[in-house]
Amino acid sequence: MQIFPFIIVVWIVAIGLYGIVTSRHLVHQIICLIVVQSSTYVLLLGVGYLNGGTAPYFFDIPLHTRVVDPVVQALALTDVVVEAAVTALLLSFAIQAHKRFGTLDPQELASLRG
Amino acid sequence: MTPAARRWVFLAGAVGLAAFYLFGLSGLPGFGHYPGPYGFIISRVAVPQTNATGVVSAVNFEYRGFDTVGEEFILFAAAAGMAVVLRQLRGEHEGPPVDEAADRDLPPGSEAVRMVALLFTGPIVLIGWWLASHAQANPSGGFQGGVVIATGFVLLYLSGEFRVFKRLSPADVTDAVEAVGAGGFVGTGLVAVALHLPYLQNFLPRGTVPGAVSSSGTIALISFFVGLEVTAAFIIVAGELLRQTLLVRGGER
Amino acid sequence: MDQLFALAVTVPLAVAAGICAVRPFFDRRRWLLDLAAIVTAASVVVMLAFIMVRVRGGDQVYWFAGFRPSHGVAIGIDFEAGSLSAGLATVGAVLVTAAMTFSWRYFERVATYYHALMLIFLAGMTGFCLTGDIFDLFVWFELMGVAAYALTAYRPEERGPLQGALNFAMSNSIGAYFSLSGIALIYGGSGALNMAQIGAWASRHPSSRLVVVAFLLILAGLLVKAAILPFHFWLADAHAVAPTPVCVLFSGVMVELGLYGIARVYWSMFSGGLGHQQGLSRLLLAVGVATGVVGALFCFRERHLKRLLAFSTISHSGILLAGIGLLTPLGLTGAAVYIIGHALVKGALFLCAGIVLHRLGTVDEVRLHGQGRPLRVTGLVFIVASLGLAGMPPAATFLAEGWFDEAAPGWALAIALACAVVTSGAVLRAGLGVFYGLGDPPFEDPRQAQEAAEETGETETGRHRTPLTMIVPAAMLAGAAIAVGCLGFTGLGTAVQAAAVRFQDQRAYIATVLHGARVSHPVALYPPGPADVSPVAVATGLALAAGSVAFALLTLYRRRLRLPIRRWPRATAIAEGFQSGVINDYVAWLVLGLACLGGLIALIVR
Amino acid sequence: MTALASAFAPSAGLADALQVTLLLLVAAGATAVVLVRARVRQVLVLSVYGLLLALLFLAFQAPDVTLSELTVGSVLLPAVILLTLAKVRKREE
Repeated sequence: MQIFPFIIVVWIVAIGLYGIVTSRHLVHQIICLIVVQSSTYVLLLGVGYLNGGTAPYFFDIPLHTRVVDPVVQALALTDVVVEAAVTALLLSFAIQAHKRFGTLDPQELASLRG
Repeated sequence: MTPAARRWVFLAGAVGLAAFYLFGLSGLPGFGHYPGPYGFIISRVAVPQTNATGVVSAVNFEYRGFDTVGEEFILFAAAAGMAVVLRQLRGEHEGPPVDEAADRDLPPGSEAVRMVALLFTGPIVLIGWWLASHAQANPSGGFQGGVVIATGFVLLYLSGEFRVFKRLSPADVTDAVEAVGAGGFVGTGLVAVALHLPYLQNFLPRGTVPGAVSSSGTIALISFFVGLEVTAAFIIVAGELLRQTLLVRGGER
Repeated sequence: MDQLFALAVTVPLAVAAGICAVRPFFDRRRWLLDLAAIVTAASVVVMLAFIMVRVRGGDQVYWFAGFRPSHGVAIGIDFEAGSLSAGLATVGAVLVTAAMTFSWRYFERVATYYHALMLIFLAGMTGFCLTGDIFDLFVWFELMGVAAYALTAYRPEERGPLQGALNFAMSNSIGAYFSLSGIALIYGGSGALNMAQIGAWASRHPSSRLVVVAFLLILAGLLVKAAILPFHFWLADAHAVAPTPVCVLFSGVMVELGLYGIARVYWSMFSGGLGHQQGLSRLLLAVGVATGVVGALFCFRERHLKRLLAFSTISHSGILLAGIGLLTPLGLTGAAVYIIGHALVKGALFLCAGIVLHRLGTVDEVRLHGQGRPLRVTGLVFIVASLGLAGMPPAATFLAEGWFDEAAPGWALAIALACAVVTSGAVLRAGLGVFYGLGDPPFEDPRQAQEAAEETGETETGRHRTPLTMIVPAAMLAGAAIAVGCLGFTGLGTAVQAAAVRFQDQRAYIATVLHGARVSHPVALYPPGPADVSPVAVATGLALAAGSVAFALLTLYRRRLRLPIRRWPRATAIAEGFQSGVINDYVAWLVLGLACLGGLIALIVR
Repeated sequence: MTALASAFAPSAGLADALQVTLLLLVAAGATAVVLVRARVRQVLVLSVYGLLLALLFLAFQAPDVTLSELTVGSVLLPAVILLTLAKVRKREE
């Protein structure tokens, strides 16, 4: 269990990038970008995990309970917002590109542009 | 490059990079052995210092509140960017919404589906409101609440009531709400500056009961503004895309 | 006064939100909107100038929300301003002010968002320069990125901008996610996000696997932003199509911010932990010089004015990386001075290209040949700025050459100078051809002609004359470059060298941030270097300018002189194969490039 | 080899087993998102992937992130992508 979660992280990055490189459809590429980014959540929460720790909410647990790292969770939250923002913007580019070019194949987009 | 060549270039790089990445990851203390000290200290001091029992919210809105300012403006910039990119261009006009209904990737809107969706909208907005206003205590906060409220609005569309959606969220109002949310957050920090405190320092009295809405100072206030910003931003995002499905270029049909 | 640190970032953000909140109000009061944005940008310049004055004696730290570190552990976010970081932020703010002035009534439609996005971009730049927290750095990096993607696609009626924005956003996002992974990795080891604290931790764990890999991953996003080979492909696509005032910011300061980020990250976090300075320096030098050469070659064969300038930016970025990569105070001094000069002259050049586009409706060097004669002032500014790009005294760029001469190994210097001659020669060729009709137009190239034809006017009205608000900022930027160059005779170089020495002193940085120490560096104690303008710098500058002019004239009169210059269709095909515009290719190269760099760094350090 | 074995052997208890299962599911989910190329189906797979991630984060004791991932990753983004596809498909046909 020492490194296993991090192997999964590498796998997610690799498969996401593979998708972007081989994809012939912009929307699919954007989805693959989401996958690439999702690896960072797993990594962040993975490095902040503490064996036997509980969630960092002291509403009904005593103050000295062993909790997992709250900082990485805050960072992951920021990361989720970034993901949503970038994805939305990219999708709007894709829509507009489709209107202009009539296709969403990156290869065709590049050759149509000249 | 041909697709095959591209794949080889990528595979060569990916194998190397994955090995390199794993090499670095193997240098970590190992899963479940977070070494600290940042998280440990925050977990110890957050409740006494901020009176918020939800430590993640305390980090987001207080210790690392300045990050969140940037984060909100990332969303703000993205919504503004979408409005720019998807603006109505010359030669486009809005088609009537009726004939689009068949186009959606959903079962054709039966009355039952519509009723269920409508029934869900109200409670979802309420849940969102509750989430947005309890940042200091629970796993919640302005961001989650805002997204949930925006999702409620999107549900309105799924129920086929795009006109309701438009009436409830006219563009100028959502724009203004979004700006007020983002500006309110920045402004809360500036109030601290006006009081000769460091930017974003808490300037409201903290109550005595840890976890209560009124007891964690600016955390609840900031969470509220974030909620406004996020709700409006996602409504704008969804609204822009919805409008796109109705936009038709002149002569096309 | 300390509050200026926070205000420099939050005031533009507040104004951006404010103008969006009352958007309908500005519909009939465009001038008020323009004025508000210009005044905000100018006020940021003033604030940053005050900060520069404040930090002359030593770096200063500002803790947000008042969470000061105790026992060497930071729990809040800090801004750390030194002369270099505040100086670069000031350059950025100056360019934003110039660009906002240039775009006075420039865009007819959805103007509010343009102003808001520019102000957000400004805030992102300032935050990126000043922050002392690695995750905060990532946040401002992303904010700058998102605003930049949106600004690139500002004219969605056209085809190019969408393509450019898509490639830009994809490449940069992937780079940014790698950076974030690196941040998570170093956090997993050190449990810290404050750069000084990480630096202290890394120094205690020298050359550990974690440090090496995190270094490269964090660098990934910055290398993409800085358009270093092989991460540079997006730049030409994006810079060529963004609205001209936005290009000024992209080429003038955004690319340089990537380089600044590399320097910041290296010296505040990794210099102690990595060691092996010589090997790393050689690697950075090689990559930088290679980027310089590739950028120069592409620049030379380009005839789309904005793309030409974009490729010259890639070339200069490579040279700058080589300068920073020397990892010595002299190299960093040269790079810092060069960034100032380059930002000003490149800004002026892009604004001139924008005026050409406004007046003549095209940026195709062939079609424009001799057409620019009526634009006398613009032509003059363009030529002056391109001579400045070549490094002709007294433009600020020439100051840098003295430092590079002193610091760089001979082979690298020779290649760098050759690159400078080729790029500025190409820019001069375009200027002399367009504005004075000298020689023959460049070869026809159907693909480039099509690209250039795509770029039609950005403006809708008033094509018959050049408004003052367009030409004045361009002339001011060129003038500022000369003015800064003249400052070089009064000890600017010494001041920058002192700043560079301070920037590279990791121990002093850690003491300042974590322990509130105030470290001052007496300049005289540090390695001897050309304190003021050396004759070598002047001579090199003049030689470079002469070389560029000669090179430009040779290419313009190649037919009449019967020079054996001809087109190489094979080379063209290969070049186009790389610069294909297909994002899949760019990502594949990015991954391969990172893997190679990673392998090399691991070999060097371990 | 022993290092490899210990890397995969859950060391203690049910929590670990749950985390390992979810991690494997997430990896499989990511692979599925990338490999499924049918336009609408890939969005559904993405939504499921978001759900799996949210569950994993719950197992990592991060309810805050779970809530965000659930709302953003498995509802909002898929909905937004569906809208895009609807717009795009209309012109493709």
